[in-house]
Amino acid sequence: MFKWLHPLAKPETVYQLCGRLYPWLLTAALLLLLLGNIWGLAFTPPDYQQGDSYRIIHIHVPAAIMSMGAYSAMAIAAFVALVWQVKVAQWSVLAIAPIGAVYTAIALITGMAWGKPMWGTWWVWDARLTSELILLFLYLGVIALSGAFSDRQTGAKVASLLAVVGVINLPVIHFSVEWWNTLHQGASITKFAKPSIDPSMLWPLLISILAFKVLMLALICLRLRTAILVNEQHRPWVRAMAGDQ
Amino acid sequence: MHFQSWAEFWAMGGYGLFVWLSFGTTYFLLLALLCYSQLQQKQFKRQLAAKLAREQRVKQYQEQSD
Amino acid sequence: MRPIFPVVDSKRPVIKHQPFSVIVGQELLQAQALSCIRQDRVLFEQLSFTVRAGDILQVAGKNGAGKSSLLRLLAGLSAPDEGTLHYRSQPLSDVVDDYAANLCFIGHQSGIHEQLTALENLAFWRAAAGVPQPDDYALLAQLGLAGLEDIPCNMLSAGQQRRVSLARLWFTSCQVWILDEPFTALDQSAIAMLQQYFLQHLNRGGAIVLTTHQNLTLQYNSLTTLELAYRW
Amino acid sequence: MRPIFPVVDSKRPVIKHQPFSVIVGQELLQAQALSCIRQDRVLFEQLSFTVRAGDILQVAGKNGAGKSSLLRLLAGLSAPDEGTLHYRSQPLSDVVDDYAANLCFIGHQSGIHEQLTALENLAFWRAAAGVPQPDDYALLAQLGLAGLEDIPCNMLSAGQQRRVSLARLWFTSCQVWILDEPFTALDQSAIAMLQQYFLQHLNRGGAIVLTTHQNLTLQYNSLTTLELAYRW
Amino acid sequence: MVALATFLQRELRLLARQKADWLNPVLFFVIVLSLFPLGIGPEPNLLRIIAPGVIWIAALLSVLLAAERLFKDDYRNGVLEQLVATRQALWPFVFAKLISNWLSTGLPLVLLSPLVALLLNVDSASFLAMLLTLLLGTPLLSLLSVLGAALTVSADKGGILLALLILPLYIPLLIFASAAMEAAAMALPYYGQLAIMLAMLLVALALVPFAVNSALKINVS
Amino acid sequence: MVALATFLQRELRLLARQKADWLNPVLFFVIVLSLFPLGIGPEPNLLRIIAPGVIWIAALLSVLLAAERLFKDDYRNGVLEQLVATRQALWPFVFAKLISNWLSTGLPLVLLSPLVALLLNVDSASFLAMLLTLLLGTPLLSLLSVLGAALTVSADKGGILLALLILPLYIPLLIFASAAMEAAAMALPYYGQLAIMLAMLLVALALVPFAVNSALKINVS
Ligand code: HEM
Ligand SMILES: Nc1ncnc2c1ncn2[C@@H]1O[C@H](COP(=O)(O)OP(=O)(O)OP(=O)(O)O)[C@@H](O)[C@H]1O
Ligand SMILES: Nc1ncnc2c1ncn2[C@@H]1O[C@H](COP(=O)(O)OP(=O)(O)OP(=O)(O)O)[C@@H](O)[C@H]1O
Ligand SMILES: [Mg+2]
Ligand SMILES: [Mg+2]
Repeated sequence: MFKWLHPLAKPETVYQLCGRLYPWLLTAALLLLLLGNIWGLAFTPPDYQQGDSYRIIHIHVPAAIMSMGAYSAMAIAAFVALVWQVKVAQWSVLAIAPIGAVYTAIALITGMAWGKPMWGTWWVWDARLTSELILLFLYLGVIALSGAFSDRQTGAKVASLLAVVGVINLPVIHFSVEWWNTLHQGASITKFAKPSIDPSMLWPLLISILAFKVLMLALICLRLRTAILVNEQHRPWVRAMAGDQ
Repeated sequence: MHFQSWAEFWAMGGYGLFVWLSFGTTYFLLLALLCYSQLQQKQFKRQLAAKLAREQRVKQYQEQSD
Repeated sequence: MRPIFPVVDSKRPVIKHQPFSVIVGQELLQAQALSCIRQDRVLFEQLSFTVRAGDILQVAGKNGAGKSSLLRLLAGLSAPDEGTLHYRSQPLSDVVDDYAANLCFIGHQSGIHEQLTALENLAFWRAAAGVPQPDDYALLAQLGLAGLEDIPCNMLSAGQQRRVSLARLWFTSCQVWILDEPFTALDQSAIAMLQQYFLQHLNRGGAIVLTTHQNLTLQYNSLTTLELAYRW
Repeated sequence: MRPIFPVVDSKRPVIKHQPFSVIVGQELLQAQALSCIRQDRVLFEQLSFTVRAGDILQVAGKNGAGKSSLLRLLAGLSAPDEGTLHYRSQPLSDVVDDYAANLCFIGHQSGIHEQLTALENLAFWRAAAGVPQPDDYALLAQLGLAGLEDIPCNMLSAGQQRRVSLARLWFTSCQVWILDEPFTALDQSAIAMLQQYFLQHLNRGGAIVLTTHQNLTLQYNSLTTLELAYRW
Repeated sequence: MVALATFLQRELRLLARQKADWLNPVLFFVIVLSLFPLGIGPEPNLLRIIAPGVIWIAALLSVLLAAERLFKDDYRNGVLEQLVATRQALWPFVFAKLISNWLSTGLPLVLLSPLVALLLNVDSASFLAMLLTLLLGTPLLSLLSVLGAALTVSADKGGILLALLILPLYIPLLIFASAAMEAAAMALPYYGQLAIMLAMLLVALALVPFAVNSALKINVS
Repeated sequence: MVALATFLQRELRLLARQKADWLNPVLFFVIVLSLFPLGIGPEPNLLRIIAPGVIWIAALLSVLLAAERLFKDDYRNGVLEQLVATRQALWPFVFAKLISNWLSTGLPLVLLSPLVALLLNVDSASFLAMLLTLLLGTPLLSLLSVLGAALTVSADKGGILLALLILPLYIPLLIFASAAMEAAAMALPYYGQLAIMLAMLLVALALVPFAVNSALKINVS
C-alpha cells in the first residue's frame, strides 16, 4: 500500500525532491505572506474594541497555530524514525525543531507585544501563554539534546525519543495548565476570549496562516537538504557533487 | 486602503510601537532562520570540498612515506 | 555474612560447564559484505567471513583500523552501514535475543564498577548471565586475586581490575566470546593463563573473536587472522 | 584560522630540542630505602636505586606488585611511607619545583580531554610545559594521525588517543620521563617508533622510568630492570 | 526476578557504600528550603502561602541532582555496554535503578516532610495533603528523572541538560501537587488532584521503562 | 601569562564546542524562575514580593549545577594529575577556570536580568538593584562554586556534595543581595549592602585561588 512512499526513504531522492520544491515553496510563501500582511495591515478596518493593535493577529495567530503544527510534524517524523528506522525521518526531526522553536518564539513575542496594550502587562501567567512557553522549552530541549552528543546519529535518535515522549506529555501539560489557571485567575483575562471575527478580517488571516505553513515547508526542504548532505557525505553522489564545485 | 496617510499608517492608531515591534521581530526572526539555514548549507558544501581535497593530500602523503 | 576464611581449593574446577549443544564446525556467525563508516570515513568495506564453532578469529590491524568498530558490530551494539550478519544462518535481527543470550562481550572498558568489590561485581554479572551458585572465592583465587575479594575495585591495580573483568569468562555458559584487547594491563603469566583457558573453550566448541596487539603464543587449531588495513 | 593544508614534511625533525645541561652519568634521582604501604599491605620495602642521566629503568613485576605506586612516588604525587628521595643530590622536598619543571609524567590515564581535538590538547600541554611555537600538524602526521588533527579525541580509537597523549614527549624539554605503561593500546609499529625515540632521548642525556608488561625490544645501553615481587 | 533482586541488592549496596548519594539530596532539600525564609523574609503568612510551590520545587531539584549520576558510572566503565549486549538483563537493571532511585531520594523526602512543615509554617490540613502528594508524586519524579538520566548518559554535558529536559515534563506534577496543597489549606477537597496524580503515575509507570530501555540502547550504540 | 592565555583559550574553546555548557545554565535559570509562578500562583503582587529571594536562589542553583563538571573531566582523564606533577602550570589553570566559569554562567545571568524582571513583575528601581547585585554577586558565586568543585573533584559523590559545601557559604550573599533589592523596592538606599558584597568579593578573590590550588593538589595525591 505504501509502495509509493518507498523511494522517499532514499536520501538521494528526497534531496532532489526537496531541491526542486524549495524555490517554488519559498516564493509562494513570500508572496502569500506579503499579500496577507499588507492586506491585514492596510486594507482592513480596525477592530471596534482593540483599535489597530489587533493587526498583530496576522502574525500572532499563524505563528501560534503553526508552532503547534510543527511540533506534531516533528513528533510524527520522530515516531517514524524510531519505529521504522527511516533515516530521512530522523533527520527531519532535527530539521523541524529550530523552525518550530522560532515560530513559538514569534508567537510569544507578538503575544507579549499585543498583551501590553490590551492587558496592560507584557506577561501574565495565563494558561495559554504558559503552555506556549513550555512548548518553547520542549523545542529547546530537543535541540539541546541533539547537540549534546559527539556522535551525530546518537544525538538524532535520542532527540527523536524525547520528541515522542514530549508529545505524550503535551495534552497533559495543556490540560493541567488550563485547569491550574482557572483556579486562580479566570476573570481577569476575559479579554482573551475569542473575538468574533468579521469575514473581511478573516481572509487576510487565513492567507497569513497559509503563508506560515508554506514557509515552514520551504524551510524544512532547505534544512533537510543540508541534513542529508551532512549525513550522507561519504556517499559517492554527495562527493561527486562537492567535487564539482 | 484604510489609512488616510503614511503617517497614520505608521502610527497605527497609537499602537505603532507594538504593531511594528511584533512585525519587525517576526520578519527579523524568519529572515534570520532562512539565512542561517542557507548559510549552513553553503558552509557545509565548502567544508566538504575542503575535506575531499585534504583527503587527497593525506593519500599523497601516505604514498610518499610508503 | 560470608565466611571470613573461605575454603579455597584451587585444584577443584571452579565451574562445571554445562556443555552447549555443539556441532563442531557448525557455522555460528556469518558476515557478508560488511562495511562500516565512522565520521564519514569508510573503515572497511565488503568484509565477509565466517566464524565456526571451535574457531578463534584474531582481528588485527593498526591503531584506528576499525577493529573495535568491527567487534561492536559483531556484538550487535551498532548496525553495519552495509552488509548483513547471520547467526546460525538466520539474519541477526531476527534472532537477536537468542544471539545475545549466547554471547559474552567484553569491550575496551572493563565493565566493573569501581565502588564495588570484586565479589560484588561478579555477583552482578552472574545475575545478568543467569548463572546461579556462586563459588567466587575459589574463582578469584585462581585468578590471583586471593585476599583482594572484598575491597573496592578502584583500589586494585590496573591489571587486577582487568582480571576481575575477565573472571566473567570463567562462569559464562555462552558460546561466542567477543573480546576487545583482553590482554591490556595483564602481566605475562596472566596472559598465558587466559590463553590456556581460551584453548579449553575452543575445545568445548566455543568460538572467540578478539583483538590484541600482542601475539597469540599458544598453538590453536583453527586460528584465523583478519587483517584490517588502516584506510584513510 | 589554521591552514587547511598544512605542509607536512616527515623527513624534517619536528622539534629542535634545546639540549638540557647534561653531565652524562650524573645522578638525577636517588631512592633510598623507600617503602610503600597500601591498605596496610607493604608493597615494597627498603628499595634503593639511582637513576642517572642516560639511564632507562624498567620497573617490572606482576599485576599489583606496586609498579604504578612506585612511579607516583617518583613523580612526587604521593609521599613514601619510609625512605627518602633525592633529586640531583638534594632532598626532593627542597627542590620540588625544580624537579617538577624537569619532569614529564604520563600515567595510566592519558591526560587528554575527550572533547578537545588532538591539536587543542597539544596546545594545552605546550602551554603547561612552557614550550612555544607549535608545529603540531607535522608532529601529528609523524605519529600517524594525519587527517585526524581536528576531530574531538573521543572519536579516536584507543591507540590513537594514546598516541595523542604520548605526543607530549616530542616537544617536552624535560629530562626525566616517568611513563606508566606507555605501550598500552599501541600497535607494534607505534611501539617500535616510541622505543626509537626513547633511544634518542637517552642519547641526549635524558632519563626514563617506565613500566610495561611487554618486553623492550631495542638495544639500550644502560637498561636496568627493577623487579618488584608481588607480596601479600 | 532473581536478576532483579540481585541488581537491586547491588544498587542498595552502592547506596550503603556511598552514603552521600542519598544523604546529600535530603540535605540539599532542607538547605534549599531554608534558603527561602532567608531570601524572602521570615513573615509566617507569606511563607505559608508560598510553601506548597516551594516544597515541590525543592523536591524536584534535589531529585534531579541525584538522578544525574544514576547511569554515569555504569556507562563509563562499560557495564551498560555489556548489559545491552546481553539484552534480557537490561530490564531488571532498569527496574532496579528505578526502585533504588525512589528509595534513596523520594522516600527520604516523604520521611522528612514533618520537618519541612515545621520550617515553612504549614498547617496540619495541608500537611496531610503534602504527605499524600509527596507519596504519589515522588515516584513519578523518579520515573521522569531516570528517563532524563537515560537520555543523557552518553551526552558530553552534565546535569543541566538533564534539568532542561525534565522540567517541562515535570510542570503538570508541580501544578497538581501544589494545587492539592492549596486546596487543603482552604479546607477544600482535593481528591481530584490526587486522582490525576495517580493517573499520571500509572501512565508513566507503564511507559517510562520502555523509553528508558530504548534510550539506553541508543546511547551505547 | 602566556599559559593563562592559552588555558583561557582552551576553556573558551570548550565552551564554544559545548554550547550547552553555558546555554543550559541560562535556560535552567529561566525555567526554574518560571516554575515559581506555576507552583505558587500567578498573582503579580505576590510574585513581586518574592522576586528578590527567588531570583537569587535560582542564580545560585544554576551556577552550582554548572560548577560541578568544572574539574571532573580533567580529573578523570588524568590532566589534573599530570598538571599537579608539573606544579607551576597549576596557577594559570585555576585562574582560567575561574574566569571562564564566570563568563559562562555569571555573565549570562546578568545579561538575562531584564527578561527575568519582566517575568516576575519587578519594577524598575529594584531592577537596577538586581542588576548591581548580580554584577557583584555572581563573581563571588563563581569563586565559591569553583572552590566547591575543587574540593569535591575526587570524591565519588557528585554535585550534591558540592551543593552542601557551598550553600552555607552562600547564605550571607543571599541575605545581602535580597536585602538590597528589597530596599530598592521600598526606595531606600542600598549602598551599605552593595559595599558589603564588594568586600566579600574582594576577600574571596584574595583567598579562594589558594584554597582551590591546594584542594586540587590534595585531591590527586
Ligand atoms: C505572550 C502572549 C501570548 C501567547 C503566548 C499567545 C498564544 C497563543 C496561541 C498558542 C494561540 C493558538 C491557539 C489555538 O490555535 O488553539 C493563540 C491564538 C490567539 N491569540 Fe494569543 N497569545 C498571546 C497573547 C495574545 C493577546 C494579547 C491577544 C489579544 C488580546 C491574543 C489573541 C489571540 C487570538 C485572537 C487568537 C486566535 C483565536 C483562537 O484560535 O482561539 N493572544 N495565542
Ligand atoms: N588508590 C589505591 N588505594 C589503595 N590501594 C591501592 C590503590 N592503588 C593500588 N592499590 C594497591 O596497591 C597494589 C599495587 O598497585 P599498583 O597499581 O601499584 O600495581 P601495579 O604494579 O601498577 O600493577 P599493574 O601491573 O596491574 O598496573 C594493588 O594490589 C592495590 O591493592
Ligand atoms: N565513537 C566514535 N565516533 C566516531 N568515530 C569513531 C568513534 N570511534 C572510533 N572512530 C573512528 O573509527 C576509527 C576506527 O576506530 P576503532 O576504535 O575501531 O579502531 P581500532 O582498530 O580498535 O584501533 P585501536 O587499535 O587503537 O583500538 C578511528 O580512526 C576513529 O577515527
Ligand atoms: Mg580498539
Ligand atoms: Mg599499574
